[in-house]
Amino acid sequence: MINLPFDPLLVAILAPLAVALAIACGLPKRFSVKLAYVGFGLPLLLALHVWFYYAAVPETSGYAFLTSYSTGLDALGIGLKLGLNGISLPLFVLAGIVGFAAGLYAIQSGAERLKIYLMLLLVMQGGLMGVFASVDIFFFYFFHELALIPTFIMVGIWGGRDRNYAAMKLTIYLTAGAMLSLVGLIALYVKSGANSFDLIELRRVLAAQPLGDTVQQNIFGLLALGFGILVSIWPLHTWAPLGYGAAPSSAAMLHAGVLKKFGLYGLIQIALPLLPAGLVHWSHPIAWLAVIGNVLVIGFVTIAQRDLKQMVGYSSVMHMGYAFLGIAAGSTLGVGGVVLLMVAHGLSVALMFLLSTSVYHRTHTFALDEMGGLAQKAPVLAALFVAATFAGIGLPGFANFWGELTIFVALWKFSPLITALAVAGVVISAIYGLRAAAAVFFGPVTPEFAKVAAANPVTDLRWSERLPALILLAALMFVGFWPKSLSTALDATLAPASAAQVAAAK
Amino acid sequence: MASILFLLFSTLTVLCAVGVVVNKNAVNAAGCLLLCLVGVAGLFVQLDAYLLAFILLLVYAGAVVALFLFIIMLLDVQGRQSFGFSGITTFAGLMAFALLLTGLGTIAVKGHLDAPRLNRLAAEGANLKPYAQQLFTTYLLPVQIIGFLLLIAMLGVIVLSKKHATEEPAK
Amino acid sequence: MDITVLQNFAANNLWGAIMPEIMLGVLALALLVIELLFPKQQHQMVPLAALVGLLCVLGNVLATFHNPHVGTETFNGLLRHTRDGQIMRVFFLLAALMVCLLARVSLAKQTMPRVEFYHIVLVVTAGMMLLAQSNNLLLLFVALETVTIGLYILVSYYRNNSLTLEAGLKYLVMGALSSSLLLFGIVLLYGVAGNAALPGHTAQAMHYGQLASFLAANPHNFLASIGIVLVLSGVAFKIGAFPFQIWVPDVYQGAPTPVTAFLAVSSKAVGFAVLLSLSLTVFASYGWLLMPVLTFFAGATLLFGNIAALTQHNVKRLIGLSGVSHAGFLLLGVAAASRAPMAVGSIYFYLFAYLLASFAVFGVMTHLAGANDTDQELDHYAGLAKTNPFLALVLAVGLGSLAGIPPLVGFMGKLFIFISAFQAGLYGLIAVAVVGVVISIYYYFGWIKAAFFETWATSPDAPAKPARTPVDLVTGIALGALALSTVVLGFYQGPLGAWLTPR
Amino acid sequence: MTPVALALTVLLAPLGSAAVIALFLRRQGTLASAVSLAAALAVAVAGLGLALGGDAYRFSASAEWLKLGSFSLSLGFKFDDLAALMLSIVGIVGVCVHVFSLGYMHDDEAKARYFGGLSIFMFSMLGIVFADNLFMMFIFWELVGFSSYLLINHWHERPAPAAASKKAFIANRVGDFGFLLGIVMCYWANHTVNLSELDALAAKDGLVFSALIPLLLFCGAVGKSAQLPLQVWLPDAMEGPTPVSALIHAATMVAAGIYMLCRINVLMVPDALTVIMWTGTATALYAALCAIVQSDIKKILAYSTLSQLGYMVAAFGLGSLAVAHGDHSHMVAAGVGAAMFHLTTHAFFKALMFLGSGSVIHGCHHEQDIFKMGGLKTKMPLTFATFTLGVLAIIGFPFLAGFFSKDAILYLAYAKNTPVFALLALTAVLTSFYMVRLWKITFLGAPRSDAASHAHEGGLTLTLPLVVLAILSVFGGYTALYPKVFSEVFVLIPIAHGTDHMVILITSVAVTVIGAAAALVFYKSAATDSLGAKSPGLFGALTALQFSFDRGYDYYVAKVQQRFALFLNFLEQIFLAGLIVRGLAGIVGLVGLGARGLHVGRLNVYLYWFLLGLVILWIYANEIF
Amino acid sequence: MMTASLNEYVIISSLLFVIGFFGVLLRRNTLVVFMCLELMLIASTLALVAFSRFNATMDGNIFVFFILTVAAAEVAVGLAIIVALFRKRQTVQIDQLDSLKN
Repeated sequence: MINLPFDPLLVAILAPLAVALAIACGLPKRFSVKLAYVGFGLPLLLALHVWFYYAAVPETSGYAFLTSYSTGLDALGIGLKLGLNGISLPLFVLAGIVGFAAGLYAIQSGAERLKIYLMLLLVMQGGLMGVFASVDIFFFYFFHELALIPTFIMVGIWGGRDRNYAAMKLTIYLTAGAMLSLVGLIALYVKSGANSFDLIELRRVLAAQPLGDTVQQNIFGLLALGFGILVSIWPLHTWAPLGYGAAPSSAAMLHAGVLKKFGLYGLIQIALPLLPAGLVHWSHPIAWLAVIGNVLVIGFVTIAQRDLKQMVGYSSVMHMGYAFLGIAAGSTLGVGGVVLLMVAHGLSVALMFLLSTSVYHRTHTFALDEMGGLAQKAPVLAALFVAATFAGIGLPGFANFWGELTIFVALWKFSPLITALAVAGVVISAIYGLRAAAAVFFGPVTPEFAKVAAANPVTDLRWSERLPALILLAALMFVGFWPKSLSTALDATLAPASAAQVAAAK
Repeated sequence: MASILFLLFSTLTVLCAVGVVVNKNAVNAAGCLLLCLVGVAGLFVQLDAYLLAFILLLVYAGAVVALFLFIIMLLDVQGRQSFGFSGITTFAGLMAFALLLTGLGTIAVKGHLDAPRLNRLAAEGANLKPYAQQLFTTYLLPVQIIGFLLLIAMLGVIVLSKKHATEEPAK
Repeated sequence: MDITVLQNFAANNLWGAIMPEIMLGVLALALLVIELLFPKQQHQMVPLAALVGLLCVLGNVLATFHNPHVGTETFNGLLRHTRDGQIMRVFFLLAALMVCLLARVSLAKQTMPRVEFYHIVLVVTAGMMLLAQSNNLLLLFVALETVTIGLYILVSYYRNNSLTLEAGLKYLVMGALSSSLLLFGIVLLYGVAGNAALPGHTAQAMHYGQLASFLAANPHNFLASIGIVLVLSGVAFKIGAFPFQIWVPDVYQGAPTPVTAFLAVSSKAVGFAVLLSLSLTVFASYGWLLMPVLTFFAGATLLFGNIAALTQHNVKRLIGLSGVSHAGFLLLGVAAASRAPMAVGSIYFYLFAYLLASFAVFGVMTHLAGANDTDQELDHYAGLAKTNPFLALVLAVGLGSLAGIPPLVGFMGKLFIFISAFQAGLYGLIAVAVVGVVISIYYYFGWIKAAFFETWATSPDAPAKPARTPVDLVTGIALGALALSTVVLGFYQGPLGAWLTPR
Repeated sequence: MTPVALALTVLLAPLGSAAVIALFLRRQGTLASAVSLAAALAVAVAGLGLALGGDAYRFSASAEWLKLGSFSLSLGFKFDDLAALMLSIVGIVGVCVHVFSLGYMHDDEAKARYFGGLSIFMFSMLGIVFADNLFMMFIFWELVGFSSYLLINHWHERPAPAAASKKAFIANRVGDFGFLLGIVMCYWANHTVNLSELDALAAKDGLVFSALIPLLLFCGAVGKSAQLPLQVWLPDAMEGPTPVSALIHAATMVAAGIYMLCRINVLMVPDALTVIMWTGTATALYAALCAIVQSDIKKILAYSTLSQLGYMVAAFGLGSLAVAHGDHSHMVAAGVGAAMFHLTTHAFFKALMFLGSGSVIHGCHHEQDIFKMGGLKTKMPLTFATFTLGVLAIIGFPFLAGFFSKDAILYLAYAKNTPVFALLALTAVLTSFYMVRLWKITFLGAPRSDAASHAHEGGLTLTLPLVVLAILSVFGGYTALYPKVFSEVFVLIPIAHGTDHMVILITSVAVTVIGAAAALVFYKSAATDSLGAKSPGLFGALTALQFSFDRGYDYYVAKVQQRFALFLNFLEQIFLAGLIVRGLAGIVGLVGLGARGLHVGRLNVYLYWFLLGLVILWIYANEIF
Repeated sequence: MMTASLNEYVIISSLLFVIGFFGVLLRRNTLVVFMCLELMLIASTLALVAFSRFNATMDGNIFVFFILTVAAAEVAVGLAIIVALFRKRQTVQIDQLDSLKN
């Protein structure tokens, strides 16, 4: 059924928000939980629907499922315009999948004040769907913030150790990043002369009359800095491990998995096509920062971590370095690789956070030194964890591989030296990933863990934990085995734009 | 002649104003203010604003300064405390003095205005009629507003001063 | 004097044009009558009468929003009715409505007389409405003084509290000083504009239009520029622009909470209404002076307000200092207004957003205040989310909107100001504003943290908190409406969006 | 079935088996083993069908798998004789190992996981065999690494396998670092990494040559085929189940490096070949030296594998040979032929020996120390017989498989590079020395432990594969016996003629005899190492040599890498997150306190602020700035 | 007849204004501070009358009316506050009224 009787994108955004509203209005807990399944499930179904039919539906100005709604600011060029192109489609699907997994995990988590927890998570989910479905830059930003706020609150209320400091730091860093990128977007709005936040309109105006090089460089710099903070580019990353270390698992899954991709997505969808001269100017600083800072320095810092969740947090920072490298490379291949990596990393880091929490429930600690031999008691958990680890270190068969591979290939043309350094990071991630897996699961049972296990009998993964993990893993492997499921649309969107840029450069 | 009067009244005004500022005793300061007002009224007369001079004396000297004196007496403030300036306040005072004088100087030097001689202009303010006409035609609205202003001021003074039946007994 | 002159003036004094103000005046007087006529037990009628009356006036203004007076001058040029004026009327009426509502809650904890409070609030509101439509420096002064003197009284209203009286005295002395400055500025302007030796001199030197054309003819007159900066300093006191903001925390802390709200919202807004009309019309030709001054005001105010609020624990002082930073934001809009067509609309939008959010916060503060109105600490908010989730939610929405977090309306306000500032090319100020926003997150977040994150379980050694007032139905509805509109307007502006379109 | 369908069957059968086991048969070990075995049989049958089918079954086909811009990545088959040979080896050895595993792992708790791992390995290995481009090869390259990790780590509750698996994967990753860079570089240099297209480019001299490309690609082989300096993982990998060692760490996966080199032969340049040659030679010699001092039966075989892999790499590195053909001579990729030939025979006899050792270990109740064995000749006669054939094959006993393939390599070395020839000959001496040592100590003499005295022959599943492999070890050296379908490869094998032939023959026999005789004489069937007893200095030196790399790496990991990581972590936590971020926040906080402190509460101070404001405004009005 | 020029009035008025301001800054007695504020207002009225006279318009003179009224109201309210405060604190020295701070 290609044509639904409603706008799938709008419903995917509104469904979770509506459920959140219903819960906020005092729905009893029993119904709240049931309705929450709908709130998380519907976006996933709709995301799969649009994914399936993406190629079949007619496109308008490069977007499928394009619709627009007025919110009263038409005269200012602001309106809720929804649509998907090859770049946003994978991320929209990603948001649906990770959201569903995080939601399932949260529903079964038995967190204190579950209703509020679910409500916040649903708001986040609605925002996430909105971020990637928005064609209007304003709403793109708006939905990001909508999704961001529950993160702060969830860290603040349900967070682990250091939650106060973490929540505060997270908030300030991310606000700073968001403000900077907002200023960059406004600069685009004003300087382009389009006086519109509609991306299609901006593209049209800027294609006819590109901005001057200096202006492009300045705006790109602003956007790169702002988005860079949001994506945790070194050295502005310190919020990430701290925040993820403290965040409750579902929030960490959604934030690290999906919301963090906002910055990269913004760079790809907005900055690259509209500000090509800016990229040329900034690509080398960005690439060096990413490869030395994110990949190598943070890679080694990750090796030094003795805390599982910190390690996952740092590894996520490290992987963002590859994404920046792909953006710096700038070609269709590099940028497409970044999108693939974003999807892959989103799935795998969400899986990793989920499993880390499951590990914690069994070991009652995150300290790697106090764990060991868990695989004997929880083989399924071990298998999934090892799979997630290998996904994270870029094993073929998992989606991450395609992202990293394409980025490396693209990067060589940009700079072989940087490529060599970046590929060295692959070794680093194997070192810390396998070390952690071995420390948690393999070898004999440590005395500390034996004590914990004696006090709390260790069971293998329950189905409530297993199902979301399997969904994420299945998605990882689906894309891993069949990258074309995403890359075809991506290529169709990116290649013409890239060709146009090349033509313009000549 | 007129310039002598101007000199006289302006000197009186300025000296008494200085007196207000430097007098340690509040009663004396109020006295200085009174004299200062007389000087200003004299200047008003020089400017042919007889009505305003009269009202100034009536309202200010008759009401405001009296009120001040009344309150000073009521509160029985020991106005004889020394200024007791410490180093920093003296410095700040001197700085302020210098800055204010600079400001005054610039106004005197750069703010020069060419104006015709007084005697070549009709002294409109000398008569009562234009005041009445203006107040009751052009400026009727402000007059109404002033009425409300006085009303709320009155209410305010009552609220702030009157002891209420509901109020708890004073400690 | 022949009668036709009087008739002409009478024809010009179109009292119908200021119907809402007159209604307010009458309402204020009626309150006094009610107090005289009815026995003491029924004095709770007074606030109700004030509220209903205000609603009627509001209805009247809204019903006659596009009346024929809009766009014309009345009272011989003393007033000029514009669409902006109408907007500000609505604004002040809404604010007065909320102040009266909060006063009901707050006065219940005091042993003060009631009726005078409402009376003064109504008169002051009328004064503000006139001030926003003022077209003459004389009327400006008179209306401003009405407002100011009313506020002196209101600030020191809880006279049982020596801190409140201290605040009143401080406000009075500084207010009087700033009035003097403003007045001297007006006098200087009047003096030069009427000077026959200068080109373009005018007989009606206090009239905005005439003064504007005189200033346009003399773009570098020294005395005029001194007059302008003195007038600006007087206005800067009202809006709390650096360095005339120093009174803000002390007075806000000392004043009764509803009055603090009144100061924070209405008094500040009236300052901006005046500043806008002056800077865009009268002083427009003195851009060489205005732009640097406004830029300085905006930048310094933004930074100082945010930085000083950073470590503040008393919520009244905190909201005061945060209000200073909001003034800085609005000043940024004013600075942009001469070059960016949408800035004026942005400022009004921001003011409304600020009104909604501020009153939401002040509403919560009023309910949390004890009998000692000046003692409101952040610690008192601990566990609010548990004991009173409704107030906590309203507080969170209000603070979030003040902080400028989407999807709340405060964000939209900030966005529009940013866009305007960008259009005007005020890049340096935008940078300052961004820094300010980031700093502000810290203290707003700290407040929300106090209410939500800390001490869900009440610890026995926590310091005693003043008893919280339960929320009654009317106030509850009002606060709920504030929070709801703060949220909804954040993403759906609907017809209100048209306000922002360049005109 | 069409060739493509057949090839797909071969490739996907083990994948399907692995998926079925992972999803449904985690607890049904027996069923899982049956499924896995069925898949292996399918691979063998279909694979041999393909391989023996001749020219009709030589094809290439590909499907686009990813396209972004001008970059396109395909999964495809390039099935030529080389691939057919490799496929046959994998198929045959795979089946043997599967069958052997049925018996060997019969009582294992996690049998399903084990057989699932074997299936994944088969899938990955076949992917490498079929791959028609380097990216695809890289993909399966990584996957074999992963399956190797899984299988080494089979007994994960013991610390040693956990550590060994990690080490193996990371060492491979280091090699893959270069491999991937090489592929990427090749892609941008030639705009294709398709093997057939590279061949075509080479045919019309369109190839861009650079020593860096083959060297980087060779890094992959260094990792996977455990060449110096990345050889450290292979001995440790013996912590895995013995059949795994036979299949992965002897016959197939480690040989993939050689196979890959042969696939990219067209990219080679002389400089690169020189490096490859010396690397192989050094590895061969080093491993042989290390093998002498081992006491663990599997470790000896592991070092022997290393040494033989070094042989193959050296053979490849020796490169092409000018062959007189009538009155003109032309270049023949003799290195490829020699390496592949040795790869083939080695696969058979080394798998045989590993499985034999598995049989021994199984018989001796998981005792692996040869000095605690002895006397197994009588206890396990079939194992003894087959193992003996294997030993004879590897030491180059005339007319057994190893004899021919080793001769080919020695001849090539003799023809191309005398020092290498000398070193390889020395290695051959050492090989026959340590193999005979192993053979004698294990099987001859009297049992030296309870385990050995109670040793017994395993069931049919354990012995049948031994017999099959023994037969192949005997006859695997006769190229004439092979079907013609592999002729593309076998035609490349260098064959000595005339005097050269005699020199090689004599050398070959001499080295075998010298080594074997020395070992027979030197070692007694005793519980202690004769070398250690008689010449502790030499023994110590060789042991130190064995551990030198491990020590170096351990030092690097513990003292350099970890300290560097801790240092960076210190900077991160204390300097960046602490001093800078918190410090900045602290400074802002202090400024905030200062600004707050400005509200002193005294009216007369506040009034000065108004003066300040006026001064500022006055400055603006006077246009002072 | 010699008469004073406009500038002289302006200067006298400014001087008065400055003296008043200086007094406000300097004095600690609230009542005297108030008197100084009155001085400033009077300075404005003086300038206003002078301008009105020299500009030959009535607006300035009219304005004086309003200023005087406002000043009276301001004084009344101010003194009421001072009296109320004195009852609570027994002082009118502004440097002792610093309970609201920080």
